[in-house]
Amino acid sequence: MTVLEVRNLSKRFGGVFAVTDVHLQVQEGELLGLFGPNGAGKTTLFNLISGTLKPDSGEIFFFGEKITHLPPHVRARKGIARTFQIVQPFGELTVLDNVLVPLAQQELTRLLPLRPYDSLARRKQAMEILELVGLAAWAHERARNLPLGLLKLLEVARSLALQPKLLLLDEPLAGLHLQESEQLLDVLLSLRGQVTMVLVEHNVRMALPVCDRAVVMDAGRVIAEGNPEQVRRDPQVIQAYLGEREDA
Amino acid sequence: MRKVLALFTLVLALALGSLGTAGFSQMPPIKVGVLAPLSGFAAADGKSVLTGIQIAAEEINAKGGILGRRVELVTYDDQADPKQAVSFTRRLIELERVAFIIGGSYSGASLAASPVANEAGVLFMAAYAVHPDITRAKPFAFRMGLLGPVQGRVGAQLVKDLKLKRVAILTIQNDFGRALEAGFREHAKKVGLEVVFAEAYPPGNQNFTPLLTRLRGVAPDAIYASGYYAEAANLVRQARALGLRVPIIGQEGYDSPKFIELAGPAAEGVLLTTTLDRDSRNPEVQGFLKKYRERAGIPADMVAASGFSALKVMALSVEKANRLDSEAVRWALRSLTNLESAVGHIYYFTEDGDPVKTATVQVVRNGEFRRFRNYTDLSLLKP
Amino acid sequence: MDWSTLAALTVDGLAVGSIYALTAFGLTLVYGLLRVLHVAHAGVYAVGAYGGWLAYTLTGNLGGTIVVGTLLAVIVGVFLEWWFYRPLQGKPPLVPLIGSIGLFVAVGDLLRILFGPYQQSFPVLPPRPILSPLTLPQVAVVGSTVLLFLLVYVVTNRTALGLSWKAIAQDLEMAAAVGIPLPRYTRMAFALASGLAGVAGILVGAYYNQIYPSMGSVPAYKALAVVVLGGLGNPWGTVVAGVLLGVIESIATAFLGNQFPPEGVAFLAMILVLLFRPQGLLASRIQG
Amino acid sequence: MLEVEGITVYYGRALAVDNVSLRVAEGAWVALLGPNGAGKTTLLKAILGLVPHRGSVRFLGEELSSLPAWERAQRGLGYAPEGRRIFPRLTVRENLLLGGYRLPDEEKRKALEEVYALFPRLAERDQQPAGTLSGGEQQMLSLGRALMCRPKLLLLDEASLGLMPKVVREFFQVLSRVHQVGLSILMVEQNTRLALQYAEHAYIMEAGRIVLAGSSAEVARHPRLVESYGLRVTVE
Amino acid sequence: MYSITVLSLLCIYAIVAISLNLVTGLAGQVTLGHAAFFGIGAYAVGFLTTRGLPFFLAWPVGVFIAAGLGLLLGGISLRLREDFLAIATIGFNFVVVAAFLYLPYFGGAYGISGIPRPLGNTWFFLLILVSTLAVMWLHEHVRRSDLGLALMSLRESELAAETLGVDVRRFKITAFVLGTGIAGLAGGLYAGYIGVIRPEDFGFPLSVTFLAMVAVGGMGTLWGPVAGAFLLGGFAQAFAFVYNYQLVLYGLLLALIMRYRPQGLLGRIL
Repeated sequence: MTVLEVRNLSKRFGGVFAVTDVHLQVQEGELLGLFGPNGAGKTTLFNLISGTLKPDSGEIFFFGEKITHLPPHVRARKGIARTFQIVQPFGELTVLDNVLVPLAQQELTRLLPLRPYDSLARRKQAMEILELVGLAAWAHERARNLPLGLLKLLEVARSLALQPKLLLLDEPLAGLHLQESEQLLDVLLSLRGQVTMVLVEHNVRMALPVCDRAVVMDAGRVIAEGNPEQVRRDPQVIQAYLGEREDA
Repeated sequence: MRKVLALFTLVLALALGSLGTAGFSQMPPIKVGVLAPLSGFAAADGKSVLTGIQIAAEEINAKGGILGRRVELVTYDDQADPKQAVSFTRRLIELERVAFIIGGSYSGASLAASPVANEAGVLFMAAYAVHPDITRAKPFAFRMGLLGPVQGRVGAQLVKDLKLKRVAILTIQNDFGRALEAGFREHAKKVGLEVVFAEAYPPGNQNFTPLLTRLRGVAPDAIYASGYYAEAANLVRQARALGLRVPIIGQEGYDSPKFIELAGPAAEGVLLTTTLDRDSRNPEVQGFLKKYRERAGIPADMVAASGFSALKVMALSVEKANRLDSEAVRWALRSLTNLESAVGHIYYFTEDGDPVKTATVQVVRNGEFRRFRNYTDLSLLKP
Repeated sequence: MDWSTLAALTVDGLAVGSIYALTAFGLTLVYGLLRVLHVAHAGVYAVGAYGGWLAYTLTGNLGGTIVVGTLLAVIVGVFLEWWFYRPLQGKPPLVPLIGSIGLFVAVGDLLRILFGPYQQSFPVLPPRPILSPLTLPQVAVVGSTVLLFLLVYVVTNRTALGLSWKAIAQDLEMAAAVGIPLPRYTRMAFALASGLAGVAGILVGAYYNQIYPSMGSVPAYKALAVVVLGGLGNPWGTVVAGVLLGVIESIATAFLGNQFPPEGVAFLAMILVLLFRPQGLLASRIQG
Repeated sequence: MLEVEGITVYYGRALAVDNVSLRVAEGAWVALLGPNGAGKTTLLKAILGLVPHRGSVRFLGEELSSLPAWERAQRGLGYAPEGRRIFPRLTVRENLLLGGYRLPDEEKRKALEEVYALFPRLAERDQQPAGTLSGGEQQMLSLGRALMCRPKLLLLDEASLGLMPKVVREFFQVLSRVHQVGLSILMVEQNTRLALQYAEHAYIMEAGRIVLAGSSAEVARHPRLVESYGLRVTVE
Repeated sequence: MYSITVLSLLCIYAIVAISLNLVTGLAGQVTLGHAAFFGIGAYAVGFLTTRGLPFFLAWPVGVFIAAGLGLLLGGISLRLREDFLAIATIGFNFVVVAAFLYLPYFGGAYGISGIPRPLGNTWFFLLILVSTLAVMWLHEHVRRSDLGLALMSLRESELAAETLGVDVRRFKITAFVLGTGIAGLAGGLYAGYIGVIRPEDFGFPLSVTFLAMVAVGGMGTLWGPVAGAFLLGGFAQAFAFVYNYQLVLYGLLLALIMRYRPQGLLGRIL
């Protein structure tokens, strides 16, 4: 079943195309890697899918439903969760409360959601998620006091709390040390099969092998698509990463 | 920072908690509460009124005080703010146990203070605030100044007596201006004046040229313009600069030597209805004018004279009642008749506590306020 | 209404607008560089007026009046930058804003304590007609404003200092990376802003022949409106907005009077501008 | 000429650059390579004093680490940042003049002529607001601005990003010309091939640390280079 | 009675400061026009009670109108951020005060005087006290509820909040409606307390005072705004003995606290 389908999607910033005529399909249960050098348009694509940006043209379907013009919070409630390349923690809130925000979404549709946000059941649910990503020990720390590696885990934990059908991960490994990266990857792998994921990552070496399928973008376009090993040896991909050769 | 907070709380607690106990000598002084806007936008009038009251207190003490006791002023700065006025009134009554209160502030603050004093049965004398409600239906609240509407009527009568007909009104957009305008219009109708132009301007306004330019277009015989001396100075300066030569009639808001200083030559010939008659032969007035100049270094204004008179009248009433009991003093005050004060001849106080008193029209001549004429017609002056 | 009346009103509006422009220019300059709303600027304006008045009453010298007033304003302004605004860089904008309002209150009240609460006359510019409908104060105010802004124009558009200010306003980090010493230059911006405010204070005092401790109150918020109308942080937009506001106020008051609440209408206009043209009414045509 | 010792940068609690040391010899061209998020940009900013950091930055024998950014720039560090960061509402000329901020007027005029000689396109757009230039022109302006102060060392961050291949090549050629005149260069570059072709030395950064250093030829041959991007060297 | 008088006012201030904290402290929307809503509540009570309506009927009307206009300002806030929002709210304050002054029936420059006090002094004080406690309780209840969590999340990061299913627009408006409604409630009490209201009593300077209370006390907490309200509201009473220097000290206090303790006396944020 197709979870997400993107058709002819384009977005310009002041005349410069950030995303050009992109087609993309994500199948249920898969872990799709989205790669490409700096400035390829991956984050822009994510912003378009999660709704924080509006496309200039093209369409987005989620489980066959057209969501191109829905606001971000509605998409989130439909099951599209995302993390951010530059982490966006609720800094003054505790780690636990960070996770409780998405858990409250059911209540938040009421006119005045005045029930306590940290009901026992919900705390339990949140703690389970924190256990899952390995943040349980930090539950009562203010988010701004966490190191980057843990904040990235927190982003994942928060997204999971939405019980998403599609999880968009924007460079979760960027800026992390090897050990932190491995920890995070382990978490993501443990979710495999339960959640459909799209992973944008610069760290091709670590991320590519774990993907079911990979898409490579360069300069706003999709330039390659296939299984990891194909992509990894694709000369066009290597060229995109290392830059053009003088003699080319 | 927490220490600062703690210290502050302590200060506040002391102020709130320590109910002042006064009895320490055989003849304790009589405490008189004074509320005046000593800081903020009305600070100039606050300073004047306080100086006036201080002169009155010195004068009284020099003559042996009230009932043989010294007068001691307890002054609080209400910043012309009703909120502060309410708290300070209570404080004067309860903590300071003052015998009575002189309200030296504007209408807003006085309106908030007078019900509090009235409720507590403490006499409250508004020195110059014009709002009718300050005294209305409050047996313990009195006023020294002319009511706004009365003064407005006097203004209209003056226009009539100058044999002018077409008059333009410029009103300051606050209770003071509105009260004057109401009185003026009422009496103007009665005596057959024609109001050919009416506009309001916000307090603190400095540029009158646009309004005056249009006013000039209707060619009135006179301009009745309310306001305080700071606005008034600009108003007459700009009117004269625009070539408007018709009489300008102001009121007690103009009554300050500062008006003449600020307006300069343009002040010449401006008429104003007020209560401080500089040419009065009454020693009370002349004595005050002299003392004020000595003390403050500048000539007195109506506000200072009102404060001065307010305390003098209160002192007189206490002496007459021969005790400090508010009820008794109130009746003594009500029974005062034909009293010479620094701000006019007071015929009597009405049931509401407002004075029925003479109004004077002053004119600026050679850089000084001079008497133009006095109004003593009771039908005009009764509230 | 005839043409000569309209001309008279325009001249009057130009004089008032000039003063708005002089005061608001500094506010917008400071906002552009430090992103703070410098409400205490109106206090600096009052300090300038008092400095000038003091010099005038002591010496009776017109030149000295302007020099002393301006200098005093500059000293106060630069002190505030050094002591208050610079250390608070990077804090939420609310923090310097609240503190700035506190400073404004304190400065005004300090003037009252030092010089008394009364209006003081400042008879430097007697309202003599020069050439109908022009009067001496109008000519003096508009003239000195034009002169000052010519000077400011030269500084901002012909000197490295002005260029550096623009660079700092557009990209603080890059400005530092090309070697512009930020603290020194923002301090100089404060000096210029405060100097202009000081002159504005003196001109207002002379124009209306009165100065008083709370004279900054009206400019304090009016300048905010001017700054927004001109496009927050856009100096020349602010100048145009200030002058325009003066002229419109003058003509509108003459024709419509105060039947409508003038401030209410002005601020309603400001909200609409913010909602639909947050870059300011004039932002597209006038480059900062 | 530039010796960086033990630079460590934290963003809040996040460690972005971890105890990095590198050196740029007089007249050298050094490339700083590695995947995104490795901390290259942060390292450049630390050298310039644009982010608070620990460790020492010695330039021409002088310790800069306690100086604010503008004073470091005045010591002769030219900087063309990532994303160009030209002043968009200023004209081309004004942008360049700001670059030559610390020079006396005479020198400044000369430097301007030199930059215009180097980039004739910029000379044509002298009075145009910089925001209206094309991407390639903006990059030239950014470089030109950095050259205006007659720097002894040029710090370049992702200069070829988002440019068309032809423009990228032109850009490197211009760079090589100014390098030959005696300018030292430290560049962060994603176009690894070109960078290694032009630079003499290279450092590879990963996750805030230097993982490989050497001459460009060595680095280019080293499998770690391609691997650092997670790719595999293909046999061609 | 003096203590009760002062405490009544301080409690009313505390209610306003807490209500402002809901908007600015919890939801992060800086507003400098809060006095307008305080004034709306006061004018509703003043207008209706002087025409014979009992206080306890007029009071909720004021709350309702204030909240309704809060809805409008909330709508405006969706389009504006930071400094622009703050300036727009200043404008809003001026517009409302102008409306008090110019609309007929509101007494114009006279304002409304002789507003009856609904209860005896002591009972009225108790009403104020109970209201204060109720609003404090409400503040804490909101802070600990889903609503509070949503408000804090949008304060911390609008971007993250909306991608986690928080309808940022709706909750911004909710914050404004709640905050302005409570300000209206305080205004109603104030009208009964003071007995006389005039347009200029609810001007921009009062808005500044309210925001200063929240900032000086410490944003986002309960006790911060309360402490700020007591400190700034009680300042004139506590320093009455140096009346000539009271105002300059007040101004300096604001500046010094912001300069040397920008997070406020009891605040932790920043």
